[in-house]
Amino acid sequence: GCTRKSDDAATGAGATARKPDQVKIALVPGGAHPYFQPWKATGAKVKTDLGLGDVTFNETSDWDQTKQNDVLKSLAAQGYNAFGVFGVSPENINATFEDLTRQGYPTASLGSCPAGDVDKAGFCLSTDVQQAAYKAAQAAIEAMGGKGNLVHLTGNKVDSNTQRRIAGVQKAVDETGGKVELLQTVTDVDKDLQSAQKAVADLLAAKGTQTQGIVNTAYNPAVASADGVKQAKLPIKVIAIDDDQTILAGIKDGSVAGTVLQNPVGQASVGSYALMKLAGGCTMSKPGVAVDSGSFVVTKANVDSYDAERQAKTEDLRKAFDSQYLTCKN
Amino acid sequence: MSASRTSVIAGRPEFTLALLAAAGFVALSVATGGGMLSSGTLGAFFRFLAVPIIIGLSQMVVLAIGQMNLSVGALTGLCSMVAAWMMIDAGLPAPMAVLGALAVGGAAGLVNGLLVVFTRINGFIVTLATMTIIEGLRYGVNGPDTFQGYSPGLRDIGRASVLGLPVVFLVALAVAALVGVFFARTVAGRQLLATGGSPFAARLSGVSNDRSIIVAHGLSGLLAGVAAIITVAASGSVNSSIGDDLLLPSFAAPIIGGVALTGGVVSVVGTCLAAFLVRLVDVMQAQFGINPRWIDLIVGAVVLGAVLLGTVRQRLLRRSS
Amino acid sequence: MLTAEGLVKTFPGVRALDGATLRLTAGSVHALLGENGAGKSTLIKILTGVYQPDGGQVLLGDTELRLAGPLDAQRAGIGVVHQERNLIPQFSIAENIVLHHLPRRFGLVDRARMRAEARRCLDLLDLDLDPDTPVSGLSVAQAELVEIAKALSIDSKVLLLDEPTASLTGDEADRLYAIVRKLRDSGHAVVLVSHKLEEVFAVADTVTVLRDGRTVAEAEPLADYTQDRIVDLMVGRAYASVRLPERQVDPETPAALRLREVSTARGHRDISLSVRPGEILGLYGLVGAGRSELAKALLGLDRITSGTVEVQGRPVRIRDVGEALRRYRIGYVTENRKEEGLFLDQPITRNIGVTIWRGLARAGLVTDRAERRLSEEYADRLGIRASSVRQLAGQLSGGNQQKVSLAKWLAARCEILIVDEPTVGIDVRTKAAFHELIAELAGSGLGLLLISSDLPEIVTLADRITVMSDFSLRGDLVNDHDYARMSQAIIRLIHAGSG
Amino acid sequence: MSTRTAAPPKPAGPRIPIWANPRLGLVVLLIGLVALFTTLRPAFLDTGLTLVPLQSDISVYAVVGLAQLAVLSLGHMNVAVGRMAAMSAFAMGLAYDRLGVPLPVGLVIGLAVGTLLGALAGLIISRTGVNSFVVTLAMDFALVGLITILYTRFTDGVAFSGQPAGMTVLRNDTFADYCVGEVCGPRVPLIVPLALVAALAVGLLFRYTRLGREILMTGSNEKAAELSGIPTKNRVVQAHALSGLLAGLAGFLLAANNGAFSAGIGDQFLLPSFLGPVLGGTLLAGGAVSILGTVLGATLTQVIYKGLNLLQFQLDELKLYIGLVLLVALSLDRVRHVIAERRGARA
Ligand SMILES: Nc1ncnc2c1ncn2[C@@H]1O[C@H](COP(=O)(O)OP(=O)(O)OP(=O)(O)O)[C@@H](O)[C@H]1O
Ligand SMILES: Nc1ncnc2c1ncn2[C@@H]1O[C@H](COP(=O)(O)OP(=O)(O)OP(=O)(O)O)[C@@H](O)[C@H]1O
Ligand SMILES: [Mg+2]
Ligand SMILES: [Mg+2]
Repeated sequence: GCTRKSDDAATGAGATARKPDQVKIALVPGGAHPYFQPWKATGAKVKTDLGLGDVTFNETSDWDQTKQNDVLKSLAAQGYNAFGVFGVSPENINATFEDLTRQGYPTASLGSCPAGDVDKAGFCLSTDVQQAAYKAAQAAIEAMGGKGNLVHLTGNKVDSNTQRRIAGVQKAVDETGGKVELLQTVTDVDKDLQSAQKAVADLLAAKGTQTQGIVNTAYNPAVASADGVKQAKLPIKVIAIDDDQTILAGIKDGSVAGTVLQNPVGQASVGSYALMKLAGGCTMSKPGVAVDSGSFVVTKANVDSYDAERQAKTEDLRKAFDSQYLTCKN
Repeated sequence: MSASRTSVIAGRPEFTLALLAAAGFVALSVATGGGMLSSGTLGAFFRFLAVPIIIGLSQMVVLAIGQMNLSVGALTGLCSMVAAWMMIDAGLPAPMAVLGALAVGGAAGLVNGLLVVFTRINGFIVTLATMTIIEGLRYGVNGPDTFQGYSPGLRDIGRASVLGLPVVFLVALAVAALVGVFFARTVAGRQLLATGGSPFAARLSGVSNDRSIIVAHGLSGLLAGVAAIITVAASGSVNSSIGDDLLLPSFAAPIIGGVALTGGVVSVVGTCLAAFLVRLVDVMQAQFGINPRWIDLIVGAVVLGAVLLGTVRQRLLRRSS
Repeated sequence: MLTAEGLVKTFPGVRALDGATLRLTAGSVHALLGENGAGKSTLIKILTGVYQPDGGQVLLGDTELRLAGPLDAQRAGIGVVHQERNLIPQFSIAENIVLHHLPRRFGLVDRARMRAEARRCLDLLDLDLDPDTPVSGLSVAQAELVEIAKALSIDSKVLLLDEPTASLTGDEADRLYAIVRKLRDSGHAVVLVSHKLEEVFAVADTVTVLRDGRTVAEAEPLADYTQDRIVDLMVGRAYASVRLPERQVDPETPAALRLREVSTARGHRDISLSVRPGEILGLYGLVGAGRSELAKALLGLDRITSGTVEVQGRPVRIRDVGEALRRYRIGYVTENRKEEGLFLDQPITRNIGVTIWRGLARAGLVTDRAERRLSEEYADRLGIRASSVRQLAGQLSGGNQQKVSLAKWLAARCEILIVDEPTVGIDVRTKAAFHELIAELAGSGLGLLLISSDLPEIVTLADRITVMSDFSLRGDLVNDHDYARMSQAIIRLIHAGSG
Repeated sequence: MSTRTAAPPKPAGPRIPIWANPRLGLVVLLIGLVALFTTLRPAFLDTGLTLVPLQSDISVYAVVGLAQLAVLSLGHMNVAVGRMAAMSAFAMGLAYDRLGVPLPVGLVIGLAVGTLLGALAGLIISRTGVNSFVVTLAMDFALVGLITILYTRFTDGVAFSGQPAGMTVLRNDTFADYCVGEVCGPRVPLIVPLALVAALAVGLLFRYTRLGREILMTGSNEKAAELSGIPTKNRVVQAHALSGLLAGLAGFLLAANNGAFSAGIGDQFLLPSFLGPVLGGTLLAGGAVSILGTVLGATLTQVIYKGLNLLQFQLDELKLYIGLVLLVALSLDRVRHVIAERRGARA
């Protein structure tokens, strides 16, 4: 007979300890998106700070899981041996992590956790999207004065992160005990800016006068609704997402009531740090643990000072990894 | 005489479309309790109708010679990004940016046409390849970031209205009229249609099919440039995702409007009416808060229905004659 | 006035013209004759700038003409009607006529002038057509005349007509030739290409004969020649006209195919006819009489509304061609071989094998070998001239294409064969060979329904003749092969019907 | 008969020189690119990281190409390939997740769904006579909506969590993992044979069966096909059904590769579906297909993609080069064609 080779050879294969200068980290976002841009600079910075072999940033996967898998394998073939990945499709990404792990590469799920309760990456360091959406909705409700109608604009409906965001917003609305009504959740408006703009214009035309607040949990609708509300001169409070220039400008000129920031810098720097440790022989005390990288509500009041808070959070995260999540022999 | 003329008009596909459009508009107005007729809604309706019209025409020009242009959407994005880049990063005045967008669009279209002529590869395939290239260029202009806050003058024009109708929509209508005149009355336009109708016969009548192909693709690119300018003016912010949702609508408008894929037939009015219809569906979605995916389903079903209806209509016409 | 000297033109694998020469004089009709593939159309296309010659020159008067494209020829005053129809179907008659020089005003097409010019050209031909009608609605004959109007619209001094009457009725052809004479009398030089030698002798003054791309008779007065002499020149040797074998059909044999009072959705009324095995029934009628439509209705492509069709004595209902072929062994050789008969981009093997793959299959698989063996057998039997059976059908000459289009039905062992206008556009020699073949098929027991608008052909081949006009049968005749008598009887039947 | 005796033994027509074979051109181009990429990045020949995944990708996209080829044979297009794949994958996921059926059963169910969708498209096209592009485009619209609606309804999200036994094995293993005694198989992923079987079956169909040949004849000249006794409407339906079937298979292979039956399957199928066949020499006009060419075309695109990936281009450059290389590959074929024609003319 035919026998199947046992798997044990593979699983333990690459678990050799690497010195920092042998560690080559690849940070791979799901595709081109402004949210990931800080990863690039942060990667370059940690490379020198930690004395890593290399850190690269590769956004060529074009929001396609198959292509992302290809990119990852190409990077591995290039000699990259630790991976921080934003999975294009949270449902499929575990399989990818498994592949990488099997070949002995430490992996981190950065910016987004795999769908479901299982995480095959070493750890997940990401915004708790449900929490962030919850906070954003709360901020919107507060800006609205605690009552009125809220609209939620978000991305691809068939994406588990979107589902979590919808749940987060719903939770905040439910907590008002009926004072705030979720008028509408508009999904699938993040694909491109133009359709977001069109959707916002139509929405404002149809329901602008009944709406008191708009909460965005995706980039393109955030840009579009900030602009759309300003143009329509409606007294609607807009909560945006992230700290893209256009959005910060909106906060400063008052067209945006606030934004919920995530912590891409923290994800890239702490993620790289932890990957380096894992490559050096440390293990996760709880493999697949999900760590919240933090989310921060920014309004006009703290628009100039929020970064300090975020840096503090990042520092806390690093300490938490050292003390809590990582188990190192020496 | 007049009776036969009315029956001729009633037999045209544009007539059916016009009826449908009017009926849809009235129905939506009633269903929204007149909300549809408020100036804000009407303004948004027509402002975002401008690009679908132009992009539909851009595809129609190439369909006229029996080819397709898959790069229209990406090209619109590239032209938008170039225009915004010229104003923001290069500090050029808005009129220069407008010319720049048109030039890029026209040039890219000409390249498409030249490639088709010189390689003799099907236009579908050529534009498939150039689409990829244009997508790369579009991203290259500003990475994933958004351009915002360019020329207030241009943006004012984008937002302005005349007699309750957005200026950009009027521009789109004017361009549509020009395209109509081009096909109906200019020698180049007629030659283009001749090429589409029967390339061999056209050649024997001294029409250069190669020139028709280049003109059609060039014009298609130029119209993509016009769509880009409208986008830049009307939307106030652009990034490398612009154009991604334009490819399918670019086909939907002319095809629903009665343009044959085999070439030789165009219908500017039909294309505009079809864009109007699709836009009605958009607005219906916003008014009633329908999941956009249902809209896709409905649009798909409606087109299939129109296809079937068209066949039935033709069959009836044939039977009656 | 117009002279072409030593023209050479090579296509991939074929030398279409090999030093051909043509000399035209004003005020005369010049016949250009030759077998299929002799290079007539190629010569005409060089004279009109469609092809560029590989050698030789074209002179107008004493100056050499450079014809880089069709427009150059038009500027030089050369008008042409090509063998293939060349109109833009979506355009109006007027626009088609003036397409190469659309009148402009302020940069835009001047519709009024366009219409006026078209009207003028149509008037030259006494054509009463509305210039605004789209050409897609025209009959073949009308389209042909519009093409002539188009050729005249450039003030041409030279008019080249490539088989203009191939799809016209006798009346229509007569009208056309009246116009040709008128043009000649007004000083035009007219070139006429045709395989219908009777017509050529009736209208032409001089003749040039092409054989294998070479001129074998140059601008000779036609009066010096007989038809046989011309055919000898075309064929390249003394040509003995064939004698068809004698056939006898027992009138007692039961019919293989019988129609009883058949009416169709197309408008046929009460058609009754029968074909016995081994018999050729000629179905004569003018173009548009409804014969092809009847054949197609028989094959299930159109609905039969009443009456019965019987095959081998049993009433049948045929739903499609496949059923007609496999169940009832009826085949139909179409009149329109390029569009309906052949797969031009496929090899001969596929074109012949298409009807019998079911039979060739071994364990469900059809091999090229089996198909090739069979194709070679039929290529040999029908005398198909090709470099090999793997040659593409589109590369064959007209006559050989027609043979391929017939071969697939023979391969399928049809017992009843409907042959529709089998020799349209086919040269004399091939035509004779075809007649021989058809007679031989009947001799071997096939029942043949021969649809033809070619009176001599019907009289030569048919055992009985039935005449159709306007979707109804006008009468039956037993053919005694006496041309004068038969043709008169047939014409009388047609006129009796319509009068 | 006079003609029979008159037929002279004609010299054989112009033989196609071996270099003019389009498939050979592709092979040469492929070898050239592989050599180029290997020189620039020796990692290109890394078995585990490059070659094994490359084979999996080629398998998926070759089948995607075949799905398009099935209707290109008619001169039609199937713009809804991706969405048909997604619907099949949905059906498979549903069967595995809810019914817990074994791997092959779910596969069959999914393929059946794909086949039905294709047949539906074919039916509409053949009954209305409307251009296939229009019909499948509309179908694509309708399906894209339907898929989202179905996934949200049946999965609380986006993907099925349940997976059949053997799915992981199919994804991870190569034949090298299976040994008879000391002898192990080659480093070929397990899904490759599935694609190979599909390619062979399609090749067999178009070359040796009546059905396939009749589809090609319908593509070559529909009118003549009908008048030769071919039930052309059925053939149109069958070719589209085959397209749907192969799209379904491609959906399955991609799900196996990616590790889940999710809504995003097939999103990116459209362009590669044309590239494979067209690079391989299948015309959009119908009447002729090249299966080997399609596989080579798919291989070429994946090699280009892989190589450019290894060279670590930025997104903009990557797209630029992919487009340019494709244009060059297409034009080279054209140049070859022109040269072949010239030679033929002289011969
Ligand atoms: N475009 C072409 N490409 C290749 N071969 C061609 C082409 N046109 C004509 N030929 C070949 O050139 C030869 C001459 O063709 P041509 O059409 O001039 O013949 P013809 O005398 O007009 O015949 P017919 O009486 O059948 O119309 C034929 O062998 C034909 O197959
Ligand atoms: N493609 C077509 N489109 C429209 N009408 C047609 C077409 N073909 C034939 N007809 C019309 O159908 C009628 C019958 O034509 P049919 O071809 O059966 O005549 P026929 O007797 O076979 O003559 P022919 O010698 O032309 O084959 C005619 O009035 C003709 O004008
Ligand atoms: Mg000819
Ligand atoms: Mg007929």
